[in-house]
Amino acid sequence: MGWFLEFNMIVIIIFTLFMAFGALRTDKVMKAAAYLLLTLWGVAFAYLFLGSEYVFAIQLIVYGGGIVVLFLFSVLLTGQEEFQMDKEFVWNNLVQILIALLLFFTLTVLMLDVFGGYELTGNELVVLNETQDLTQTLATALFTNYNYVLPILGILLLSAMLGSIKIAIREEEL
Amino acid sequence: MVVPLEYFLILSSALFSIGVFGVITQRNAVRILIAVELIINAANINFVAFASYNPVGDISGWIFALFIIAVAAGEAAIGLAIFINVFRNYGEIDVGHLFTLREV
Amino acid sequence: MSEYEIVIKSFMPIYILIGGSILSLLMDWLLNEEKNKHALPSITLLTLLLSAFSVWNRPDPALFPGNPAMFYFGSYYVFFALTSIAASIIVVLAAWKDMELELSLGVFYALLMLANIGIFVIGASNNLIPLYVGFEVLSISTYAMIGFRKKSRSGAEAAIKYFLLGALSSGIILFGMSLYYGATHTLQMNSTVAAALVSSGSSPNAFGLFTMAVLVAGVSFKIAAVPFHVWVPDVYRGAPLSVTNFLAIGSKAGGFAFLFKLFFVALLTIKAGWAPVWAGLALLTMVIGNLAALPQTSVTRILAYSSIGHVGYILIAMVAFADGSTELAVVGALYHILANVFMKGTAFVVVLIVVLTKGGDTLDDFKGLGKRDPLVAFFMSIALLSLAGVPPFAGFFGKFFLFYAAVDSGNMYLAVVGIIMSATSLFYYARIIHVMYFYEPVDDASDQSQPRFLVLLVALLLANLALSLGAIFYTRSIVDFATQVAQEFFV
Amino acid sequence: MSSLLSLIDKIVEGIRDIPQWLLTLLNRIPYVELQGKNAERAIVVSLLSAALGTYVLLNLLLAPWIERKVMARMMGRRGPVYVGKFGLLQLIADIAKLLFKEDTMPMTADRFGFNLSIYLMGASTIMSFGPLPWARDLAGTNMSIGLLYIFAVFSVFPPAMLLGGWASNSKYSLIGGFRAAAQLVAYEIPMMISVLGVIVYAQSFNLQAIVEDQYQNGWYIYRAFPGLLMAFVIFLFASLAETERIPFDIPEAEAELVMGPRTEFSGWRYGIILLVEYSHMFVNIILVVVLFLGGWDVIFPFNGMPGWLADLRDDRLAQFIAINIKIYLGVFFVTWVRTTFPRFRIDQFIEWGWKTLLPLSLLSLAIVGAYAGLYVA
Repeated sequence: MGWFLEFNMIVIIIFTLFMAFGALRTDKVMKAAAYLLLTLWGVAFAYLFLGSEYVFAIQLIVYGGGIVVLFLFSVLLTGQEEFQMDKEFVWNNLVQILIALLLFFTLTVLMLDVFGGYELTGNELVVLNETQDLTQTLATALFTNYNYVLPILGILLLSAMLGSIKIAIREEEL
Repeated sequence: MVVPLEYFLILSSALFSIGVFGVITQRNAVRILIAVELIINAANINFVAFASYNPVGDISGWIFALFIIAVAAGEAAIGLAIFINVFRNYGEIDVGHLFTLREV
Repeated sequence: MSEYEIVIKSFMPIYILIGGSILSLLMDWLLNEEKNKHALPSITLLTLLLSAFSVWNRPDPALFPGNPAMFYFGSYYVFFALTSIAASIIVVLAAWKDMELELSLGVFYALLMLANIGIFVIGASNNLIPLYVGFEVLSISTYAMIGFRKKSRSGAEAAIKYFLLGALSSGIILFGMSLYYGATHTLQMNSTVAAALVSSGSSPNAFGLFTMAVLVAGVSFKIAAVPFHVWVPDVYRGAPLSVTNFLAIGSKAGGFAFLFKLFFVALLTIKAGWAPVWAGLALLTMVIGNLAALPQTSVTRILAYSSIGHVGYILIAMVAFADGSTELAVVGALYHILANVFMKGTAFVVVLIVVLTKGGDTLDDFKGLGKRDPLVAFFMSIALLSLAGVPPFAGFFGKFFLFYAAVDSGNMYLAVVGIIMSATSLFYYARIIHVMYFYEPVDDASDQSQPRFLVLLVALLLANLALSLGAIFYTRSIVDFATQVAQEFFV
Repeated sequence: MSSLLSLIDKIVEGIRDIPQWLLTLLNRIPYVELQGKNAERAIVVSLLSAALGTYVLLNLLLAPWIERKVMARMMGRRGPVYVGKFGLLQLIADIAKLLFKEDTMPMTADRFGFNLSIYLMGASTIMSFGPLPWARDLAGTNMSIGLLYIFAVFSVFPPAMLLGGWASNSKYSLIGGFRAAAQLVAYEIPMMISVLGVIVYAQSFNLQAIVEDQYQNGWYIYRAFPGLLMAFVIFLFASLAETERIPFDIPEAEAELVMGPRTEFSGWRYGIILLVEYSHMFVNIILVVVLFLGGWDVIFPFNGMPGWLADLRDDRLAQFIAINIKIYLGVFFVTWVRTTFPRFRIDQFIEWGWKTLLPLSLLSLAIVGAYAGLYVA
């Protein structure tokens, strides 16, 4: 009965990959950001299929809502409309396409060789567990084992905030 | 009964390859950053998938995924600020056209 | 001591640095720029010294709570924390003059302190999550510092180049970490768990090789090993010189801390796989870095290429570590990283002095420095001789330990190539010295060098000499320390 | 031949598995609480949630009518009267008109972005109906991250607005899109932080669990005084700003920007935009009710409650009616605000969001945290 779920997953994979490729192929910068947004949504649905609702929500809020808006704003602020593209995309980039395909096949073969037919043995936690709230499990892990790492993430965001404000602001107006 | 792990691995390796392809073909800084985001997402899918299919029940991959999302946000913020500053100085953000420092 | 107290005391250096950065931001907001010009660097220096003091007074690292513990505040952490603080002190003293005309200077010093936190966290972490987050704290602060001088075109260009390559490399590192996680089922760094990457003995299987290759490629960007080194000269040239100094001494130490943690702890089980790769990269890096420095005319670019060459020397330690002589490798690597702080710190401070007085960093601007400013020229010569590895100075002992480790582990060819390349490097270092002493000044713009700089240079020379004296008289305790560090790797 | 037969077999088997698959999917995504693993139950539950979704959409026909009527009364007019009894069918007539209007798109518009922004907004709005609680155990889905999920699907609005504004290729749209995105981003953050106080008390993102806690221990608006009261006020303002209702309708200030980011949209696209705006407002009102005003709880718990009242509190129909009454009071309040206040100026408003509302929301979170700490100790 898993076939229909698998079919859905295939649809999501194809959608995500098409959107990812579109982000690199389109000629308008704004459209590239829009394709990126759709790719991120596809990835978020993959998280949902993996049973990780919380990561799904965070992916949509931070990536879909935050990073893409940053991209759109900076694209509009830098006033660039179109990429300078070469028309003969495929022929000019044949070597790069071959490299990417080689990378893809190597990676897929290796990963499927090592992880193929991986069965869920011990971890019933992650699969359709109806008695325990997975978000709660995640939160418990986050605030017991990783509680000293969270503040460091705060430091990182502080430094990113300081740096980006300092660099992006127009100082002559202050 | 659930989707096998293979699907996610194929998705992540394909996203990674597309990202690498983008980085080596593109010249525009925004587009390179988009390609880097694709690579980061590929890694993220791997983390979440390996955590969900972990035989010892270790879900730290999910936590790493959360951390990575936050770090990527910080990185994108500072990167786009740098792009805006480059645009103010040069009038474009095409990496292939920045030649000031290429003296030798 | 309660658990709570241990945590507080272990993290105290980081708390102090956060406090210092917030204080400097507040001062930036409250005081005027004239006062801040001197107040901010003083505050930063004070914070760094306090933090160094509390690094020294840390509680027993084995008591840190958590099962398994995320952090281990051991000797490795102490070494890199103190090294980064030393580097930051040099940078602060250089930036005191270099950055004084910038707006919102408080942000700069805050970023510098936050970058130190990144190195602290890398040194202490036992788990891939804090390791990666600490690494990103360091990187993000550095991106902002490079782009800090906003009106400068070259600064903006350096920032965008460094940022794009840094973001790419951190993405690639993440992908490698995810493969590692899939194979080992844990993010805890632990030298025994990577069984899924190994086929037989300690040689990796195909998947292990791929994981390793991805991680090697990602880290090579950060430490500027050769196929991935092209950004170094451009970024060093374009960034503000005090930030270049930080890149060459502080950020580099952080990168090596990351590299050693990743390969000596997490990937130790497949050392037979990565040892030859790093051997090849070390050879390439030494040769190309030193040869490419020969035709340069800008002193910053010469130093940038020489810094690539030094990365090659330090990478010898990776090979020696994998091939059995662990203590010697650790001695060589750590000693050379510390010596690098003093040697390259001096060299970049002198370049900064010349740029401030003459407005350029080409060899022409160095002409007649020996007559114009004999003291500064003297210090520069010492630093260059030390970089080249001439005996009485710290650089010599660093290289000596490294080459000795190479010979000891049966990699004679690395030592031979290293010695040949050190000899080659003498050419371009001697060229600078030659230009300084054997040419008349182009114009007679006599200048008074800043007394603050002179104090800094004297201190650096003393540190350099102290380090080499230490290598002669206290070899025993250095080796003991390295043994302690190496034992931490094998937990 | 045999391979073909096996393929057919597989397809037949697959078709037989559809109910089972539906059950799995329902279990995975929105219907975490579904207990009995039989297909009938799954179908019943999915029909029920479809019915709830339809109910929300029907309310979306009623709410604008009420708004127009109330607004007309406040302005001394009569409002819609001709179509249907009391003009009740006015909105249906409007929709019919919009649907049959000519479908136009500016020639220079970017087709992809123009359509995508509409689809994104519509999809995210429909998705957000899922976890809304209507009575005890009566919700489209009882997902564990309900609240976060609603924020997650709403987070697509800023990029969609910017994209739509850019794609229309008109300066009004572009400026409006900028303003809309800036406003949404500036008010999303105080909104989320003020919600954190509620999360601290409820210990869950699940909307049903949040209401259940209020049913047991009292509504959040008066607990942790004044922390959650502050959070309530902040959330109310922020959600008015989020939905671009009148005192905060800066992105579409008619006098300056014609219709803001939606200037170029017409016909069915404009219809969808209207629908999206109303449902965004509606969902936000429901969130206010659920998070602070007890949700489907009939009356806040107090000591010495008479028995009939306690029975009424447990009655699901009463709960359903109670939450509807609260929602329509909210609609009335929003209309009242709309007719009363003038519009803000964009820079003041954005500054107010970042510099006043954000620190206040942090303060409220601190107060709630202090209470929670005392409670634990």
